[in-house]
Amino acid sequence: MISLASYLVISMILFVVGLMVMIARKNIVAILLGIELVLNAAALNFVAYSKFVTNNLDGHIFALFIIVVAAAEAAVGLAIVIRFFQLKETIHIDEATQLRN
Amino acid sequence: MFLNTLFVMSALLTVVCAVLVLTTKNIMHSCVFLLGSLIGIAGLYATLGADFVAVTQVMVYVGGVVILMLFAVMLTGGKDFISKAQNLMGLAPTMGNTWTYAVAGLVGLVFLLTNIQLLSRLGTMSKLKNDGAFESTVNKIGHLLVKDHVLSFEISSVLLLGALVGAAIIARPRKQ
Amino acid sequence: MNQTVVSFLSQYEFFDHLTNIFGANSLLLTILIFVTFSVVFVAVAATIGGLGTYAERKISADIQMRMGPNRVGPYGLLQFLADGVKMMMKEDIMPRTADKFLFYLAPLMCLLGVFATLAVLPVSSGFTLTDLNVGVFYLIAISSLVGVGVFLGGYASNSKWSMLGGMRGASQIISYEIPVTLSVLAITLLSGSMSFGKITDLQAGFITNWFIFHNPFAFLAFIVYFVGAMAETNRAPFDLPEAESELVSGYHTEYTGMRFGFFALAEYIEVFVVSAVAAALFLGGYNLPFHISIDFLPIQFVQLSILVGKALMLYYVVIWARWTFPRLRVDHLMSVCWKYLTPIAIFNLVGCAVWMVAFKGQSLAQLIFGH
Amino acid sequence: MEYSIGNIAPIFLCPFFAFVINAFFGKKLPRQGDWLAVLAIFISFIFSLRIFLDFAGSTFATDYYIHKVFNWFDLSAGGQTFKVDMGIYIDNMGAIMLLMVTGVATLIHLFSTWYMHDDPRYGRFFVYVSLFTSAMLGLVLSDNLLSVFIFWELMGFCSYSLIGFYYEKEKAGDASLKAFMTTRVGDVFFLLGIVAIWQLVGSVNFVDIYAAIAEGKFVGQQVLGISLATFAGFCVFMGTIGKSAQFPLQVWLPDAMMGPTPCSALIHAATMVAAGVYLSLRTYPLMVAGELTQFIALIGAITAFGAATIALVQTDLKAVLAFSTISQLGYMVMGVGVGSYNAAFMHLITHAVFKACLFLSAGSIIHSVHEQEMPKLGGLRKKLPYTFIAMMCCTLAIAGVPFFAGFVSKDRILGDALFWGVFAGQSKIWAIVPILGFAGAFLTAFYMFRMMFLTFFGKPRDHHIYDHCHEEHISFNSNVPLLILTVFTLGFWYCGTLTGQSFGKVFGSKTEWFKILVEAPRVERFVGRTREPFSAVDTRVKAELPKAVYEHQTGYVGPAAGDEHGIHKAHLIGAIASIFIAFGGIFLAFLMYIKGSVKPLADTFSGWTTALKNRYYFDDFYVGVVIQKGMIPFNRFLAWFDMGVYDRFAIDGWAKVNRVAFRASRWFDDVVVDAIGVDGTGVAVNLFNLVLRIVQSGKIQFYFVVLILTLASYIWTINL
Repeated sequence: MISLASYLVISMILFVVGLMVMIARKNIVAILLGIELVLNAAALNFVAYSKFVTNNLDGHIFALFIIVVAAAEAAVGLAIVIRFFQLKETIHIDEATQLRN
Repeated sequence: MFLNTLFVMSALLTVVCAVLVLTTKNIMHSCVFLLGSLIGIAGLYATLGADFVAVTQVMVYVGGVVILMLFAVMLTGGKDFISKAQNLMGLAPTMGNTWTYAVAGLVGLVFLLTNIQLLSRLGTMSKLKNDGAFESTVNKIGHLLVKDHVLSFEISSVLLLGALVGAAIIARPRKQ
Repeated sequence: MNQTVVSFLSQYEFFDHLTNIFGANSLLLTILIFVTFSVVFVAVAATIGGLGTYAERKISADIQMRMGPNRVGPYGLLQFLADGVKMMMKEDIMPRTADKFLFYLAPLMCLLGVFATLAVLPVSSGFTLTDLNVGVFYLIAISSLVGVGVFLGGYASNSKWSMLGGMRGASQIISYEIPVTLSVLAITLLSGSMSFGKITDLQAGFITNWFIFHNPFAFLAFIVYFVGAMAETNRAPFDLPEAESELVSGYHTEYTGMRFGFFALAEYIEVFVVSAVAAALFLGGYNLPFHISIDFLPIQFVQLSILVGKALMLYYVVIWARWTFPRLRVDHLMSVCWKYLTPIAIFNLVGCAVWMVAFKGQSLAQLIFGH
Repeated sequence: MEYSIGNIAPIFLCPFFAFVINAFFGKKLPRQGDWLAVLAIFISFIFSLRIFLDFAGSTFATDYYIHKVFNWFDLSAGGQTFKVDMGIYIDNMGAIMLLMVTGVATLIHLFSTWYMHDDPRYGRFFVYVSLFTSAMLGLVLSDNLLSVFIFWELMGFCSYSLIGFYYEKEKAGDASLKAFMTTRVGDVFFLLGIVAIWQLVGSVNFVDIYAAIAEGKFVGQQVLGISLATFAGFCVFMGTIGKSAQFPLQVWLPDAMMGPTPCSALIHAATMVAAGVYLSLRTYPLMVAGELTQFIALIGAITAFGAATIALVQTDLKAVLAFSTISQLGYMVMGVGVGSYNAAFMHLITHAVFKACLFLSAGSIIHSVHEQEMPKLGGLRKKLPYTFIAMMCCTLAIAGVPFFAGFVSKDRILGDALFWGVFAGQSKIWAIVPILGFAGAFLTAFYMFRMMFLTFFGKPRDHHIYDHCHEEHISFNSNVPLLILTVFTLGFWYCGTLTGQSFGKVFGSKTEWFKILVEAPRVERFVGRTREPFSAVDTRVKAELPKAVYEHQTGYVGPAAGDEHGIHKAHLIGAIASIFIAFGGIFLAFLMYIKGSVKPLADTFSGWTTALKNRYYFDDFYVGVVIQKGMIPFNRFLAWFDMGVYDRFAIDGWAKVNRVAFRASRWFDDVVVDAIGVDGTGVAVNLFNLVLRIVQSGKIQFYFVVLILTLASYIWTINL
């Protein structure tokens, strides 16, 4: 039951679901949720490969870095969302069509 | 047996919660389901023997998701999404409509097929190399972080600092 | 695998009888033992939490020179049971505009966060459910679920007081996690491990071996940890999320009956847990001041009572602080965290690291009295 | 003694850094940073003293000079060389000049701390003075005309700011503007001269100019029909005229007395105005090559006499000193003209000392009584005894009384002028120069003693002012500087004798150092001399150089050194005449202003007196004729030309041409460019837009979908 393929399938489902969240949702915060899912799918892949293929802990390190990057991404992303909300008073993604103002 | 049970539970939690993130209409519910999904992933890490990563996952994402929820509430207002019944065609800010879901489903399908196409070749690879007893990864990860991966470790610290400062600058209200 | 209660019990003779009954290496036996102990733990913890409400009222009465509860049972000791029965009997009201799903989920999440910490709580050398090698880390991580519960409770009620309380709770808990984690990290640095068992074992022996007396930084770290933990558990003087004079009752304003009881219970158990953790990390844990074979089963109960005793003493301090100090203002709360506790915690961490390098890990007492 | 840049640069840099620090942080420093300025200039003085002692004290040969060069910028390209060097050039004259400037400036700084201490802009005064001093020192150290010009202009700016220091007074503002604009006339010529020299020599370095003169490069070169040497020398000398307030550009200096008195002492008596003379001394070979000596002598003589006459009728204490400054500068220029190089420079030094002292004394008086109109003063001798001693000695010096420095230097100039004008066999008409010189000397003695008598002797004429005056006490910053300067008004410091002539030696022959050290540059020894890099230490070994020989020299360093007899005769006559003239002037002043037995001659020469009081109508002439009748009509003409001719025909006519061209081009624009080019492009863009608008929606999720699909198709492609 516990095999590389099972983890990869879970990771794949997570990834595709995250993708669909990013495409289907119109709320920027929801899109950030999707990004988290996608990043976690990747991290899960790394750890799974680390366990089943490479047999060292580099995958774990990579997963940790993905968590770090996700944190940084969320911080900057949310800051941008705040600015966007201050300007447009909405966080509907379709309002974000202009590069300035 | 124990590990298998844990794996099944975690996998189910992960996948079901992820799908619920996609389908639920309330952004707050989405956040909660995301939390569930991420904790499920932590469980999957645990089944992979990655104890440190698993706990880090919980540690970071529980706080992170709370922040996301906070923002979701602050920026969209909670009340609208409780009192108004959502129909799938409605253009409420949190949701897409049928059209977007259709596109998303299509794209997801395409990508799913692509992934399956890729994964179908992995049959030869999926051999469990490390089937030994569970051993702590904390010390090893610590050593790796300050020896082999010290550069990326430092860079990630700079990245975090940059993100922190950048976020503070971006989010600062500007006087017009 | 980690040291668990199962592997501890397996050294005794009666375990052989059990294996004879269930078959060797039986998963069923393992699960049975775990479940038994978990239930006992939860029950005991719930009792302690319930008694906490009694203690709170009794101590506050003492401080305010009143009698306190004294009708139900001897010295009013069964008051909490009466309260519990009352809560269960009460009508479970939910506001019409509340978010039903989250409204149900929130108190459970609080309880989940608290009870999950019991899994690694080092009550004794043998009875600890499991001695994870990332135990400390796990405890900190999982206990932040309480923050989620608090926030969701505030949000789901769809009431402005609840919302404000929830917001405050979320920001407060997340903020105070940082100095607490950094202080605990200092202990991790001193012990070289994140396992509660190992940390406690390192403090075996006389009182000078306790980590709180290991070096001045560790002492400061204990204070930072204790203050931060009080804030994390929303105890006075940091009880902004449930400040009754400002927010009616904060995030659980709209909760009644047993759901309110869950919130209250979670809070009281959490106070006990953080006190126990403080005792385990800084105050020597379950160690007796002299060496004794832990194989003798009753010793486990002695150890258990030592840890619980230490924890209860800290518990008393927490209640004492509540009835002594005035509540902080919101901005003061944040500045205490970010401008004082966090820098001090970072300073402690660096100081501990320097200490470890400079004195080769010897404690203050070792430096003074020799080995 | 080896000199590196570290020994020399502080002379210039110390006051400069004091300026920078005081300019930015002066208000925050204790006492507004005056101590910094004083300290800086004192350090400069120490360094200068060291250089002077090395030059004068038998360490160097008499013709030794320090010349260090660095490349300022190098624009050489192709075959063209265009390198501009900057550097330091110190010879005997420069060393003496440095000592004089730093010494006098130190004392004046010290005096200023007393004189200016109630001023609301106390700190700013020291900022300007520090900048000025550093610029002056930079000028003295400069090895080329360009950097001389830079520092020259910097001093002009400082002078402008200091004259207008009390800018609340309208007169002060006007005076500063006047000084600035008048000297600008000379400076323009000076710049022209620099350019003229540059285009011939390819360098404006003094050494290169000397070498070029020695090599005869100037011979036969013509510009605008006149000799290039004459042109360049004239232009450079015009700079001197402007800066040293010579006829006809002398009008600014009396007005410059609006500035604070210490700055008058420093700038408008001792140093800056002397810089003009210093420049003409530096370029003396050029003046000789350009045959300008007679012109220069005439200008000097006219200035010396004319200014002296104007000084007769001035009633303002500082105005008398101002005109006497112009007059004395005239003597120096006359000395340059008649070839009395050594004496002219000596007069520069002695004049700097006693004129600084005079101005400081005047400052002391003004500060004590708050009055500078002489008719209101009188009898101050008892109230201000130390000032009186200082001023008396200086007056004796300037009047040319034997044993004082002024006598030595002025008598030598006059003796040389007498020889030059009468005995040297020139046209007799040049006898006008010595005649004007001696007449000026007589007048100098007269008006200076008139000033002394009116100020210090007799009965106090205004008791209110007199009673208000405080008793003077010795104080390190009020009258000690005066007394120090007074010591140096004695003649024996500068020559071997008390009188300056070959008789009356007191200290033996070895002190005749000035004559030995200072001589007109012998241009031929500069030929082929290589430059030293800036950082290098002087490589010439001491032993190789001949030492300065301090023994009695009868040989005269002056014009036509061959005619010993004529020179001796001229000097003997000159000396006797000088003594008589000086005492005559003093006696006349005594009769007029102490005894009262001779009435002032104002009524006799009433017309002339009026002219004198109006300063020979120079200001009126410049304003009424040159500006009103000359410049403004000329400007009007230019304006008319601009509007009427240039505008109307050139510009408007060009506009008409343009209009025709414009019509043609508009047709082209409308039909070809607009219709086909622009609109066609627009249509094309529109068409393209229709496609692009769908893709470029600005909706990020659309982009994302495209991205994902592209990625998927890529994976499919590489996998299948």
